[in-house]
Amino acid sequence: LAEPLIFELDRADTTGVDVPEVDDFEMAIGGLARKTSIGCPGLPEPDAVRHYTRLSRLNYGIDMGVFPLGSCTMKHNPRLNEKMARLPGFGDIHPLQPISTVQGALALMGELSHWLMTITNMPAVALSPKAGAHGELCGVMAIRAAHEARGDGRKTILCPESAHGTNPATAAFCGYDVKSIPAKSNGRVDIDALKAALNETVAAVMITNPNTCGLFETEVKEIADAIHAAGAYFYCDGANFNAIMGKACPGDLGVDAMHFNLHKTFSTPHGGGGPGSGPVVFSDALKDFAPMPYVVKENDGSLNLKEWKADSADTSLGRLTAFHGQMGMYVRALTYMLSHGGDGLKQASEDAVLNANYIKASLMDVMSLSYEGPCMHEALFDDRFLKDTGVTTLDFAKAMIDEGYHPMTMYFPLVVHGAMLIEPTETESKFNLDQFIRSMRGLASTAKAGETERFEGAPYYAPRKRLDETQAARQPVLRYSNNQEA
Amino acid sequence: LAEPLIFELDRADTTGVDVPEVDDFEMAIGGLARKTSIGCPGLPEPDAVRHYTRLSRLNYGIDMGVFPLGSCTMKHNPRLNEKMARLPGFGDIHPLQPISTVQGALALMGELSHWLMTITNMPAVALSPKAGAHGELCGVMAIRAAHEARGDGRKTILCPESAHGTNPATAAFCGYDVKSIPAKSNGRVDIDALKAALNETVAAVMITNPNTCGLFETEVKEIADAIHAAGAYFYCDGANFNAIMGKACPGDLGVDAMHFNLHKTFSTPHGGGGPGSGPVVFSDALKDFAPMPYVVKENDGSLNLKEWKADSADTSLGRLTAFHGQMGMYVRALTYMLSHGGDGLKQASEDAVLNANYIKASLMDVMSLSYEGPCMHEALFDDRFLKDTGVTTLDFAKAMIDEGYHPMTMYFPLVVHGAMLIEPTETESKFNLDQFIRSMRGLASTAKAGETERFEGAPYYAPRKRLDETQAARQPVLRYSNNQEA
Amino acid sequence: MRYLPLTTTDRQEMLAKIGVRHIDELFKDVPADCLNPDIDLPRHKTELEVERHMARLAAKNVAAGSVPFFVGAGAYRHHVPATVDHIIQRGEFLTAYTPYQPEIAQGTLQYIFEFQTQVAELTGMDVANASMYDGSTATAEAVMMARRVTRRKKAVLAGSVHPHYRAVVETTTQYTDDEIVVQKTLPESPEAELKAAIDAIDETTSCVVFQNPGVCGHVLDLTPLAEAAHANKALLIVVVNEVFSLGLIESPGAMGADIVVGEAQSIGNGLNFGGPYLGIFATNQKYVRQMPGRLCGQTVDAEGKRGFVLTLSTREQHIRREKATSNICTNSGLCSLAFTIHMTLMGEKGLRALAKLNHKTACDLRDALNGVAGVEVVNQTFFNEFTVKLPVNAAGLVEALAEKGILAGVPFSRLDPTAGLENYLMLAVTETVTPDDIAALVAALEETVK
Amino acid sequence: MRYLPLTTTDRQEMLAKIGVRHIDELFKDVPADCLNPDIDLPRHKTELEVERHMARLAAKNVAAGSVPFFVGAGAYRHHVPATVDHIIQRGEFLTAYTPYQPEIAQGTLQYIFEFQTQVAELTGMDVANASMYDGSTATAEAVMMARRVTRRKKAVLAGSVHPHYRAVVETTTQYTDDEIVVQKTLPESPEAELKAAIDAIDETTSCVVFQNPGVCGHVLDLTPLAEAAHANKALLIVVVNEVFSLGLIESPGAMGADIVVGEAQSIGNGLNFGGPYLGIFATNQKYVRQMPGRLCGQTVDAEGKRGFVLTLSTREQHIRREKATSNICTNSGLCSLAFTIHMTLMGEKGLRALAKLNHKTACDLRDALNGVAGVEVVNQTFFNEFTVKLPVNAAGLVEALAEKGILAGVPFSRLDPTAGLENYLMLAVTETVTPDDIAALVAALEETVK
Repeated sequence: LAEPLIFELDRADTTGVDVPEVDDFEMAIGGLARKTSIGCPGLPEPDAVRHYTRLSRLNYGIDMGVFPLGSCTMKHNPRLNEKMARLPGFGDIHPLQPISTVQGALALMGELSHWLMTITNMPAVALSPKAGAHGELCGVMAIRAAHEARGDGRKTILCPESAHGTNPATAAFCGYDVKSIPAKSNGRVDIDALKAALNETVAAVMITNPNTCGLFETEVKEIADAIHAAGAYFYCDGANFNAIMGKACPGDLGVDAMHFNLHKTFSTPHGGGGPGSGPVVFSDALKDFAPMPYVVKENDGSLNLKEWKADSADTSLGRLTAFHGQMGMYVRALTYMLSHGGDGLKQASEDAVLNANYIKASLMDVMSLSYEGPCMHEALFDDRFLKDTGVTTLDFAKAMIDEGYHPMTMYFPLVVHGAMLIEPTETESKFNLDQFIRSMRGLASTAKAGETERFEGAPYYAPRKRLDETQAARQPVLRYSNNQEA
Repeated sequence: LAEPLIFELDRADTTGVDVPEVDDFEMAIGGLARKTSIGCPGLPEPDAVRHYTRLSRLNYGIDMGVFPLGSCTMKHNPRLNEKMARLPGFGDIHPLQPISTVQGALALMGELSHWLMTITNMPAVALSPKAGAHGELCGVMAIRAAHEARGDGRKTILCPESAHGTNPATAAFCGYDVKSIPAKSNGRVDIDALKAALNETVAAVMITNPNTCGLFETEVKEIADAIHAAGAYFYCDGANFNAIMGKACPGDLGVDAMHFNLHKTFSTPHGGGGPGSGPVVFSDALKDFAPMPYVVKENDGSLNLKEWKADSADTSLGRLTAFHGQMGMYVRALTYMLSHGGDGLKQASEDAVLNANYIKASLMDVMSLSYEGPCMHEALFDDRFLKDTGVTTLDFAKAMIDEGYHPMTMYFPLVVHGAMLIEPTETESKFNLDQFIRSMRGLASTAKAGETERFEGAPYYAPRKRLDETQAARQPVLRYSNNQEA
Repeated sequence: MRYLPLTTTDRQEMLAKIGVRHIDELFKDVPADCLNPDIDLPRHKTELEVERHMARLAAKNVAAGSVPFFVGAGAYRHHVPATVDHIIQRGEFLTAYTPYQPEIAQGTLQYIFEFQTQVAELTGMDVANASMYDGSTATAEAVMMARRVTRRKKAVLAGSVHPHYRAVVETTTQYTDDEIVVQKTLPESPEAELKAAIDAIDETTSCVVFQNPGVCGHVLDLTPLAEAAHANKALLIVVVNEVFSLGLIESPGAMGADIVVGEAQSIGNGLNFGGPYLGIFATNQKYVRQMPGRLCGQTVDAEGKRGFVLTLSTREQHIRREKATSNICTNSGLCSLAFTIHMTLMGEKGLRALAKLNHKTACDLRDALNGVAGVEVVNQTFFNEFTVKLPVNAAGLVEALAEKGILAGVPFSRLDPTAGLENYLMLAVTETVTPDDIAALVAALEETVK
Repeated sequence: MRYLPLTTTDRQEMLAKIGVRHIDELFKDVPADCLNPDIDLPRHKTELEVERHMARLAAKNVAAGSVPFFVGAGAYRHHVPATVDHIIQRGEFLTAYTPYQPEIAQGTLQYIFEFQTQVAELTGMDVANASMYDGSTATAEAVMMARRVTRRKKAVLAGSVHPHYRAVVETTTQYTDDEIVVQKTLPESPEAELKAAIDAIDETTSCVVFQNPGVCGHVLDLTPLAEAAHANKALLIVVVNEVFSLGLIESPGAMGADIVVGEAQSIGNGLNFGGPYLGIFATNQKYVRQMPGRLCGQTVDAEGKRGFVLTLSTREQHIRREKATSNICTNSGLCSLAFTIHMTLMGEKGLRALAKLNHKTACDLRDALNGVAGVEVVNQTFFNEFTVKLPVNAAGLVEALAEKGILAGVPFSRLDPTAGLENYLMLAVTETVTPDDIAALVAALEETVK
């Protein structure tokens, strides 16, 4: 059964909320009462609950099964986090209440900052960026601010080929030219090419480490030294931080700025596309350029928020968002960190890496591994094993849906052909991994046996068959309107 | 994919909770430490969440669609009820805390009592029965206590043929002989037969009103008069009270005792089989026999619980449950009542009856209606329309599953052949009813057209095909054990 | 009204379809003088107004979690993981009916099957049912089942049984054939309670009912009682109303019980002022067909896939009517789901560790109270609850401590004011009690008990 | 660790399968001197311990619902039905990823499509995107979009725009080609703010940004501003940061807006100390391909059934990389779900009624404050928030009232300490404010403002 749109339920005249009657009174809106209709139907509560419950059942989430989406760290989302975020003392406080009435909130932000700085060995953190890409923006702005404070007008940022699309997009957004650095055959940045490209016009190098091939950049310290020697800054994309918590500190590796994705590494929910949260840690070189607001401790021991520049000498890059960032995510992330502890975070990274290597070891004979050697928390395969089968990476991924799994990341990173990036995360048990491996091996041998039917039409057992994305883009229908046919 | 049992996940050595380490200490358990194993696996939280989330998705609930289960009043369960029941002031109080620390709880019980007494026009209520059948037990015990207090050893209870099975079961439990009263061709109690059966050995008559055929007992007042004239009491099974809230008061109809099902009438969730709650209202004649505990108001205005008999003259029938009954359900039911108000409860009954009659009017030409005339909140059909089609009531019901509905009540009441008792409740919209009617008409015509395949194997689109209940009963497997095959 | 989807227009169209002009024509069977009575109840309220009203009532209660808390006596405040409450609120569980349509109720049925297995394992018995209303009603049902099994009438209720449970058994069986012998609680003499129970068994006895840990907290080896019962062909019914104790103390099954009943609220469920709670009922294979309540069994579907159904319903009232085993119709479905999720999270390993921690905390409390002049701990053995003898009336003391913001336990007189045990107080702890809580209690006692 | 399923045995077996003996062999690419650093962080805690820790922090904050509460200025405390929070916590919504696999993400995609339609209808525009981080970042994106559309650089930010939003626009565009002209807030002269904005428009202007209701609460007819902008081929960007106002006041679309952005936290979402919130972004059809952020579109599947997909992703960074429209990657998915559920419950009828009640309550507050000596309400027009001029520093007064347990509003100086508007205070109400709350505020003001 197809679930109708709310607009198709003929409910314009009803509502699912009760409101006390208000007698007429003299309004003070300057005669600007809304005359145009608000074409939004109201569903009585029973119908609304059903509509959204049914919609939810068309979705796949971590709660339903393995979600091995490389580069996205879809780990278990603890319900304790949700419960804590809903404590009235966190969920029901206003960003502009008097500071004296939100001391617990500021203390929480302070604790979260402490954890983030300690686990990276970095001296400063900006909490307010709203998502990973926003964190990148914050980091690159700080870099530009630092150069400008010295009167240095550097104009280029270097990114490896394998970078997330947000990296070049962010660099361009901050007015930089983006130059791409090739990868070596072992999947790492070509350090010679990097050194050759580094000069006094380069403002920064943006590197993801562990990188998007799931590999640790072996020469990261040498890279950092080269960057710094050229007067540039080392921006690290922390999307893959889940592989190295407690195992290695970005601060020890020479990183100047790195964002976290609290929704990847620290278990806050992805929520079907946000809200995320992207705090950024800074080195000493960059910390004076961090954005406002941030928490400061007053002499009397109370906590305060610095919300405005003190004076013209203040080098803060400014304000990135109206209030103080994603408090709801801070609560969840800190809850997660306290639950794990330093010991548990380290164990989590070890288990994430162990799980990925176990998958790699268990599938490398039937799928084509892109790079030799241990991987970090994700294993990268490409489509060579599908050569001449008529099955594409996309087909293979859609067939995974019929096996009860969410597909892995496909066609990313761009440096290998038909990429399949599998990240199990540490919250999968060996039992689950063994089941998953059996399914993947079955699919691989089916493909090689030429049974393409299982792939071409996949998914067969999903709420919808494959959807026509071309039609959607060519003649975009972005909203319901009365005159469209259902 | 079949979901394994938790015992099949090879997880005996893990746990999904963290516990602080306890050093060894001298225990005070008399050397009775448990030596036998506790064969219960512990699942890490991610696996536990998935297991139960997946299991839930094999279920059908009100939140998913129409649930027209006659005699069971499956109405919308508001989430506000759930939220209120979880307020720490209700959910986190102990039944044996000092009375001074639970004044709000006692006040809530007092308010709920007021609503229940007012809407029935009855002078007393016992809240503590744990479910509908427990309420019946309470009511019939009070009746026996009342007779015994007079030294009257009456030994018989009369029930109509159409009664719920719990009615005769309860009567027998209280030591009564049960005598069945036939129904008239219009689906009501045969009052002449009733009068003929009434004599000085009859302790009570148990009647459901509206009855299980979905009909109001037209002659209820005459019946009550006859019962009372014979020195007996009138027990009313209130399972169908949802049809008459605000429309008629049992107290006005001559009822001496009636239980409610808070989980039918007042929207507390059925929860897959409880917990229920079955308060009982009493007439003046029976109120001194009500069970303990109950709320009393002290002279200083504070509330107290009467938990023990004051003296040997105290005629209370005693204590039915360890504590004070289903507080969690009291909160939900009162929340529901306050939300509806007296006006809304009346409207709810009117809409429930309207919805049932609308279904009746819309299906009577294609299905066989058991009784003429308006029905109350449920419409009773029988299987005459399936005669010679080869389709049984059971087949028809299972085919409804494939249409996206929960089947109606089948083979009950026993007074008609192949009964189909449809109760939509007031929380279904006309849109939903029209869809449902279309489906039912489609099924009826398919059956008549001789397309039995759609029925015989039904359900086709459910997590399981029809299950073998005979095998289950013949060789009961009531628990997992290691040596059974999966 | 936010829960009523019909509009005025809908209602008119539907009345027209039905062929009547006014809703009251559908109520024509109601005696005219009784139709549409005047009922004095408030009008409907907005969600916000209802929340305010309920919050005001809730605020008049002292939530257990807001104070040092030592109240037990049949209901225990354990920590329940957030996961449990999340899952039981999923609509597919919360708003489902009793699983009479197994094809679309495998979720409910499978967890019941898992629950039955967990309860059987915990109690050390062969089989368990799908749950009962609560521990007290389960106890009454067990007594009646023993009569059916033994065809004898006399049930002996030991002094160790919770007085409320004894009252429920007496009330429930007052019109049945059962004869109930109630024995005296002896807070300071658990062995004497046991001996009295043994001595009361004779060839007319259907069963002897013993609670372990007893209402005063004592833990006993019930093997001699089982032997005495079995020697007389009577059944031993063991009541457990703190199921966490099964993680530390040998199971009733291993001690020879024939039926184990009890209150399992402790696992997965909150205090809720006494309900809804979770009765458990377990017995051995040979008595299965005499067991009351719902049962879930394994079977296969038409394609041979494993599935689960309610079974042996020929014992139940909706089939047997006046010949039913019991009049019980409902179980505590959602509470049993909460139990099974919490138990699945703990597992044997977690339960054992938590039970040990509970007992350790109780030992700490005992040690602390031993230092308070006038307070005498009477128990040699206990799990997480024990009894103290006071130089004053316990109820008054508890009230005085409540005013200081400490909920200090249950005076025995609250359970039975007629027993003459006014100076006895039962104190319970769980893993939620902190050293600070204990210190606060000790300080308050030292001030109050003079 | 309750979230880590691997056992020691599992780990050993897996290492063996991989062919290494120690986990650190898998970390051999990490420079040896950086591997396994000493990190001084506490060890893992039980769920109970974590709850205690967090509850202690939470208790140090004053929850809005516990006091008379008049704080707004861009975030509003409305009543959210319990249903909303229930549904957004369903695992299928909560734990899903961005719907890049549409076959198993129709739930998310369909609600986004419904959300986009609701936002378009509310704002009176043709189309809306799947949401932005918040109102302030949406405003910055709108300014940059206007540059792309008009190929002009100068953006005029009127005095009515929330100072934090102006700061975010300035920060965000500091390294782009945009030139930002910031105008002065005039709490007592909304018409002058409007005129200043009109006057600033010239042939180099990409857009003029006006907030309505303005930061001080004034409600204006923006038609003249739209005309002035359009006469100069500039775009009018209207900011709405109290979306409930759209239930009472004419839509920006009807007043001629080209882009409407704003903060929609008010519907479905709590205060959360400022985040996560819900940016909305709506425009007209002709600008769709210049719009930032995710978009959901309707299509069909291989069997011709209607379905939904993310579309026009060629604008986005994961395809376009350095040529992307914006670096924005995420939206506020779950917040938009909360919005769409709450909006679906209200519908036009409910929203209009609630908006009217909000305004009525604000009128009641104005009337009450008009009786307080020294307090001067400066607004002629407002929705549910207005500004008062005080004889004293507003920040000090708010602090004094906070000590009395009343959260009295936002001093303008909190938003912009440099504006010289220290004596102005903005007060907001919603349907949650009661007459008792207003009376408490008035009494406290009468005591404090002398």
